[in-house]
Amino acid sequence: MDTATLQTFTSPVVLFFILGLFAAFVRSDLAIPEALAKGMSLYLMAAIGLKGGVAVAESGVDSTIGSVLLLGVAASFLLPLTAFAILKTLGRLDRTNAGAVAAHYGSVSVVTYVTAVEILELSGMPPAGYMVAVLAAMETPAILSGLLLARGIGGRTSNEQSDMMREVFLNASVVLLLGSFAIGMVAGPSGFAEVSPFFAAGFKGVLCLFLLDMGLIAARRIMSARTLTWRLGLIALALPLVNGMIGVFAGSAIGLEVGSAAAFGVLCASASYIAVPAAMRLALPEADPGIYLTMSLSITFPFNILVNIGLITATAVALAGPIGISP
Amino acid sequence: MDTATLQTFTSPVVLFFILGLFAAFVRSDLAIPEALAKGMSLYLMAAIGLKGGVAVAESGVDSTIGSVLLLGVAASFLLPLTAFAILKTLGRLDRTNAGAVAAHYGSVSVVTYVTAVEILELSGMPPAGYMVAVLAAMETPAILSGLLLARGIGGRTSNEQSDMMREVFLNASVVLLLGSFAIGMVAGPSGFAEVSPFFAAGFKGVLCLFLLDMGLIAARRIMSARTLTWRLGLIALALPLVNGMIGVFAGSAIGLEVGSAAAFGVLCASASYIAVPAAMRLALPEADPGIYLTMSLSITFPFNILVNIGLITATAVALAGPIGISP
Amino acid sequence: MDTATLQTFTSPVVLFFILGLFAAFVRSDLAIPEALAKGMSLYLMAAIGLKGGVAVAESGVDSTIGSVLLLGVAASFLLPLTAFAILKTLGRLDRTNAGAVAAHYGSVSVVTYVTAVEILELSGMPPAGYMVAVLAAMETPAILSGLLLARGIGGRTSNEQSDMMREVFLNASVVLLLGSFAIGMVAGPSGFAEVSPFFAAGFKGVLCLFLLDMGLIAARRIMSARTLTWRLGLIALALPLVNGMIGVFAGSAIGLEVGSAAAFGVLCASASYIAVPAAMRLALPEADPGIYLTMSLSITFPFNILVNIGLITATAVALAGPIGISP
Amino acid sequence: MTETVVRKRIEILADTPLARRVTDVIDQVGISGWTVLPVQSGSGRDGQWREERVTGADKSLILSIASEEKAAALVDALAPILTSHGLLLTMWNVEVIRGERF
Amino acid sequence: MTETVVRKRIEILADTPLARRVTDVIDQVGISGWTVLPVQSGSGRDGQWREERVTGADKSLILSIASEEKAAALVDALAPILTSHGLLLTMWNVEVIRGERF
Amino acid sequence: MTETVVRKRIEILADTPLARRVTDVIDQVGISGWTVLPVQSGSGRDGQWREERVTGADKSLILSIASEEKAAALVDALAPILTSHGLLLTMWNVEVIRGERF
Ligand SMILES: Nc1ncnc2c1ncn2[C@@H]1O[C@H](COP(=O)(O)O)[C@@H](O)[C@H]1O
Ligand SMILES: Nc1ncnc2c1ncn2[C@@H]1O[C@H](COP(=O)(O)O)[C@@H](O)[C@H]1O
Ligand SMILES: Nc1ncnc2c1ncn2[C@@H]1O[C@H](COP(=O)(O)O)[C@@H](O)[C@H]1O
Ligand code: NA
Ligand code: NA
Ligand code: NA
Repeated sequence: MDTATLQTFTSPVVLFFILGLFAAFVRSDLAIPEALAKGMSLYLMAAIGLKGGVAVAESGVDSTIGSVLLLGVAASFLLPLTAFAILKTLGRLDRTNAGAVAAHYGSVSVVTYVTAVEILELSGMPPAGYMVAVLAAMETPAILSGLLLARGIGGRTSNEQSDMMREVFLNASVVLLLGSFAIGMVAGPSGFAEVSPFFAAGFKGVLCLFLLDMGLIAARRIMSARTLTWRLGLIALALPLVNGMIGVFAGSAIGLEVGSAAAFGVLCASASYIAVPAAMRLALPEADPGIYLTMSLSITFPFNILVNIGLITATAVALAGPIGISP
Repeated sequence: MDTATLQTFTSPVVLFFILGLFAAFVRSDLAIPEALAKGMSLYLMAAIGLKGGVAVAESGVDSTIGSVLLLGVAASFLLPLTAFAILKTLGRLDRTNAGAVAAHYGSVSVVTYVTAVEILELSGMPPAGYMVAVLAAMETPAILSGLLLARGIGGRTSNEQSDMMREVFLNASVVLLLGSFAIGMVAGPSGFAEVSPFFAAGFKGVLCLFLLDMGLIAARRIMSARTLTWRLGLIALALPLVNGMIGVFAGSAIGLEVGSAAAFGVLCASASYIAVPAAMRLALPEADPGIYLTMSLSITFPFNILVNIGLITATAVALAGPIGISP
Repeated sequence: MDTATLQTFTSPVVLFFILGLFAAFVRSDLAIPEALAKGMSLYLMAAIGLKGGVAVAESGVDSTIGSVLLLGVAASFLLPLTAFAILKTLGRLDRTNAGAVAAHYGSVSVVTYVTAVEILELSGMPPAGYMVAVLAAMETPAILSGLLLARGIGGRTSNEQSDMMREVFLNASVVLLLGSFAIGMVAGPSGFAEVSPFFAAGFKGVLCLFLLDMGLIAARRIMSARTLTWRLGLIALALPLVNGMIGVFAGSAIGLEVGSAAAFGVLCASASYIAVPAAMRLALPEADPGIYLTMSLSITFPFNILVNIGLITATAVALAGPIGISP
Repeated sequence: MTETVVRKRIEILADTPLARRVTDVIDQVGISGWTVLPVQSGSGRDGQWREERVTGADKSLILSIASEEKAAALVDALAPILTSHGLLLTMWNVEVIRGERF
Repeated sequence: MTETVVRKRIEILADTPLARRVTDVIDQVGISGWTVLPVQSGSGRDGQWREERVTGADKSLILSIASEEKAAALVDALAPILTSHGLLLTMWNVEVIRGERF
Repeated sequence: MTETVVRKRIEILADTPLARRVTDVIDQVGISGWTVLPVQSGSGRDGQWREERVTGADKSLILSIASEEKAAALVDALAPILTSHGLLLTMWNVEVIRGERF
C-alpha cells in the first residue's frame, strides 16, 4: 500500500487531477475546449484497447481469461442489484432514479481503470493485457440491469427499443475499445511498434490533461449540484468501497495474479460517467442527471483516484501473501 | 504485391479505417469532433510537407524532378478530360456535375498518398522526397480543367473570378503543403530534428485516428446518399483503376524508381475530397455535392486504400523487373 | 547575436510563424480550429510550467531567485507607467485606452518567452528553470497598474470588484502555469520522465503549429484594423525595444547569467495577448480591443519573435563580456 | 419585390442525446427538414450547466420551418414528452421565400 | 390543440468575457433562465472579426425567454451598458408551451 | 421604459464555403453588419448531413439586423441565387434598442 499511495500522490497524472479540482473550487476560468476533451477520451480508449490487444497477441491467452470475463459480466449485471436496494431505502430515491444510478455503479470508468494501471505499473504489478477485454465486457450489462430495475420488462415502442439497444451495445466506447483491441491483436507487437510513439509514449501526458479536465468538471458539477443529498453523497463513497472489496476478493479467488486482481477490484469500484449517462438520457429521460452524474463523476471518481485505488491495491497485495509482493 | 497487400491488412493505419467503416455501418454513434479532424488533417499536411522538404534538402534534387513535376501537372489537367467524357455518356451526368466530378479525379488525395507512402516504406520502397512537391502541384490544375469543362471560358463577374482563383491557388492545403515543404528545405535535417518527435514519430498514430474518422464519414455518406446511381458507383471504381495504371506506366516510363512510380500512380488514382469540393462549392454551387463527395470519398477513397494501392505497387514492381524487387 | 539571429531564421518554429503571416497576407483560407488553438496554448503553458518546476526540483533554488522575482513584479507594475505617459502624449490615446494598452506592455507573453527559450537553448544559453515562476509572477501586477492608471482608485461595485480580482489572480494562465510548476516540483525528474514524451518531446512541434496560428491571427487582425494610427504602430515597436533593454540591463545588474538575463529582457519586452485582453474586456469594456490587441498581437509580437529576441540576446551576451559566451 | 409567405419557425432546446428523438418526431409529422445548432451553456431551475461533451451533458438547439398546420401537429406530438424530456420550445411567424418547400 | 402563451424572446450578442455580466443581470431581474450559443464571426462598424478563443476575442449569443414585464426590466437594466459594452439586443414575441415557467 | 424600434431580422442558412458570398451581398446592400453562427447537422430534401469540416461539407447560419427597406433589398439581391446555392432564408420583425445603427 505504501508504494501505491506514494505513487498516487507524486504521479503527475493524479496531481493534474488535483489541480483541476483546485482550479474549479477557487472559481478560476480555466477550461479545456470540449472538442479536445472528447478527442482525448477517444484517444485514451483507442490506446488502451490497442495496448491490451497487443499484450494478448504477445502473451497468448491466459487460462483464466474465460472465467474473469464471465466474472466481469456477472459483476456488471449483479452489482446494480444491491446498489438499487441501498439507493431506494437509505438513499430515498424513487425507482427510476435508483435504477439509473445503480446502472452507473455496475458499469465501469475507463479513466479510473487507466489511472489504476499507471499506478500498478509504477508499483511493479501490471495487470494482464486481457483485462481491457474485461473492461469492455463490463460496460453494458449494468445498463440492462439498471433499466430492468427502473421499469421492469416491457413498455417502450420497438423503435425506441432498437435505439436503446444500439446505444447499449454499439455505443462509442464499446466499439472503440473492442475495435482497438482487435486491431492490437491483428497488428501485434510489430504493427504496434509503428504507432507506439503516438499511442504509448504520449499516453500519460494526454492522461494528465484529460484528468485536469475531469477535475474541473467534477468540482464544478458538485459546486452547482442542487439535488444531491448528504445521504446520496455517503452512498457514493460506500459503493466503490464495497464493490471494490467484492471485486478484489472475487478476482483473487479465481486465481488472478495481484495486478489483475487489483485491476478487477478497480473495475468493480468504478462508476461510469461516459457510456451510461448517455444511455440513461435516452432510456430514462425522466431520471435526473444532476443525481447520477454528480454521484459518479464528482464523488466516486475522485474518491477512487485519490484513495480507493490505493486501498484496493493494498488489499490485493495482502491477499496475495508475502510471495505476491514483487518490486 | 504479396508484401504490399499483407502490409495493407495488418497495418494499424488501414485497420482503423476499416473500424471506422464498420462502426458507421452498424450505426454506432462513434464520432470524432470535427475541430479535431480538421486539426489532424492540417497536421498531416504540415508533416508530409516538412518530411518532403527535408528529404530534398538532404538528397539534393534528382534529375527527374523536373520531368515528374511536369508530368504531374499534365496528368492533373488532362485526366479530367476522359473522366468528363465517361461521366457524361456512361454516367449520364449533366455538364455541370460531370465537370465537377472530373475535377476531383484529376486532383489528388493527400491522405491516400500518405497511406501509400506508409505501405511502400514498410515494403522497403520509399518514394523520393520531392514527390510531395508533385502532390502539391497536382492539386489545382484539375480544378481549372474541370471548370472549363463545366462551363467553358467566360461567365462570372471579376469579383467571383478573383475569389475563385484565390481558392484555387491559395487554398489551405496548397499553402500548407508547399509552405511546410519550403520550411523543411530551409530547416534541413538538423532543424527538423528538433520537431521530429512531433511531426515524424507521432505521424502514423495521428493517421490512424484520422483514417478512423474518414472511415466513419465515408460510410455514413454512402448510407445516406440519395442521388448516386449504380452507374456512377462503377465509374468511381473504374476511374482510379485506369488512372492508377496510366500513372504507374507514365512514371516508370520517365525513369522513376519503383517507389516513386507507385506513388505517382497512386496520385493519379486518388480523388480529392478536401481542396476540390470546397472549390466546387464556390465555383459551381449548382453541382451536387451528394454526387462528387460520395463518389470520391465513399467509393474511390476506400477502394484506393484497401485494394488499389496494392495493385499499383504490384504493377510498379512488375514494371521495374526482377532487379527492382528489394525487401 | 549572429548565432541567435541565424537560429531564428532557420528554426522551424519561427518559419511556421512566417508562413502564417504570409498565408494571411495573401488571403489564403488557411485556419486552425479555435478549439485546437486554445488547447495548444493550454498545452504550452502546462509544459513550460512542468519543465520549470522540474528544473527547480533538480537544481535547487538559485540565490538570485528572490531578487529576480521581486524585480519581475516591480517591472510588471512599473513599466506601464512610462508606457501610459507615451501613449497619452505621443500616442494621443484617451486615459482609458492608454491604461488598457499600458497594462499589456507591463505584462508578458508566454509564447514569446517560450520561443526565446527555444532560441536561447539552441544557442547554448538556456535560462534558469525558475524563470517560469518569474513569468507567472509578471502576468498580473501590470493589470492592476493599468487599471489604476485608467480610472484611479474607487468606482465599481464590490461584485464587479471581486469578479475582476478573480480574473486577475486566478485567470487560466496563472493557475495553469503555477499549478504545473508546482506539479513539476513535486513530481521531480523521475515523475516527469513518465510524461516527458508528451510534454517535452512534443513541445517544439506544437509550438510550430501554434505559431502558425498566431501568424495567421496577427496578420489578419492588422489587415482589418481600422482604429490603429501610425503613431500607435511606432509605439508598438518602440516599447518592446526600450522595455527589452531595461530588462536585460536590470537582469545583468542583479547578476543573472546570460541566458536568464536575456530571458528577463524578453519578458519585459513582450506584451500580453491572452491574459490581459480578457481582463481588460471585463474591467475596461469601454477600451477598444482594436487598439490593444492589434498593438500587442500584430505588431509587438511579430517584432519580438523576428527581431527583438535576437537583439536582446546579443545585448545580454555583450553585457556578460567575453567570459559569458559559452557554447 | 420578391414575394414571401408566412411560415412558423419552431426552435426546441434539448439534451444532445435526446435530439434524435425530437428530429424523429419532426420527420414523422411530415415537416420537410430541420437544422441543429450547438449550444454552449445555460441556466434554469436545475441550475447552471456547461457543455460537457465527454459525459453527454450538452444541449442542442433544433430549428425547423413549417406551415402553421404542421407546426401545430409538431407541438401536439411533442407536448407529452416536453416535461419528462426537459425540452424548451418556442415558435413564431417568419417570412420565407419559396414557401412551397415547407 | 396544445395551448400556448405569448412570451418575449430576447437575444443578446456580447463578447464572451462579458457574457457573464449579461447573465448576471438576467438572473437579477428574476428571469428563470438563459442559454448561450457560440458565435463564429461577424462584421460591424468596427470591422470584421473571427472567433479568436486564444485572445478572448470571441462572441456569444445569449437567449432568454421571459414575460413581457421581465423582458422590459431586462432591457432597462441593460440599456446603460449597451453602448459601453458593445452589446446587440433584439427582442420579439414567441409562443411557448408551459408558459407558467417563464 | 427604454425605447425600442422595429427592425427586420434576417437569418440565412448557407454552406460554409458559400457564406462569404452571402455576407458580401449583405455588405453591398448597405446593411451595417452580420453575425455568423456555427451549425451542426441538418436534414432536408437532399437527406441528412452532419458537420464535416474536413471536406467543407458544413453549414453556417448568417444573421443580420436591418431596416425594412434594406432587408427587402437584401431579399431581392439573394433571390436569384437562393435555389442554385441552396440557401434557406427566414425573416421577421424584432424590437431593437439604439435602432439608428441599423
Ligand atoms: N423545414 C426546414 N426547417 C429547418 N431547416 C431546414 C428545413 N428544410 C431544410 N433545412 C435545412 O436546409 C438544408 C438543406 O435543405 P434541402 O435544400 O431541402 O436539402 C437541410 O440540410 C437543413 O439543414
Ligand atoms: N427562461 C429561459 N430562457 C432561455 N433558456 C432557458 C430558460 N429557462 C431554461 N432555459 C434553458 O433550458 C435549460 C433547462 O432548463 P430547466 O428545465 O429550467 O432546468 C436551461 O439550462 C437553459 O439552458
Ligand atoms: N446589423 C447587424 N446584424 C447582425 N449583427 C450585427 C449587425 N451589426 C453588428 N453586428 C454584430 O455585432 C458586432 C459588433 O458590431 P459593431 O459594434 O457595429 O462593431 C459585429 O461584429 C457583428 O457580429
Ligand atoms: Na463498477
Ligand atoms: Na487523381
Ligand atoms: Na512586458
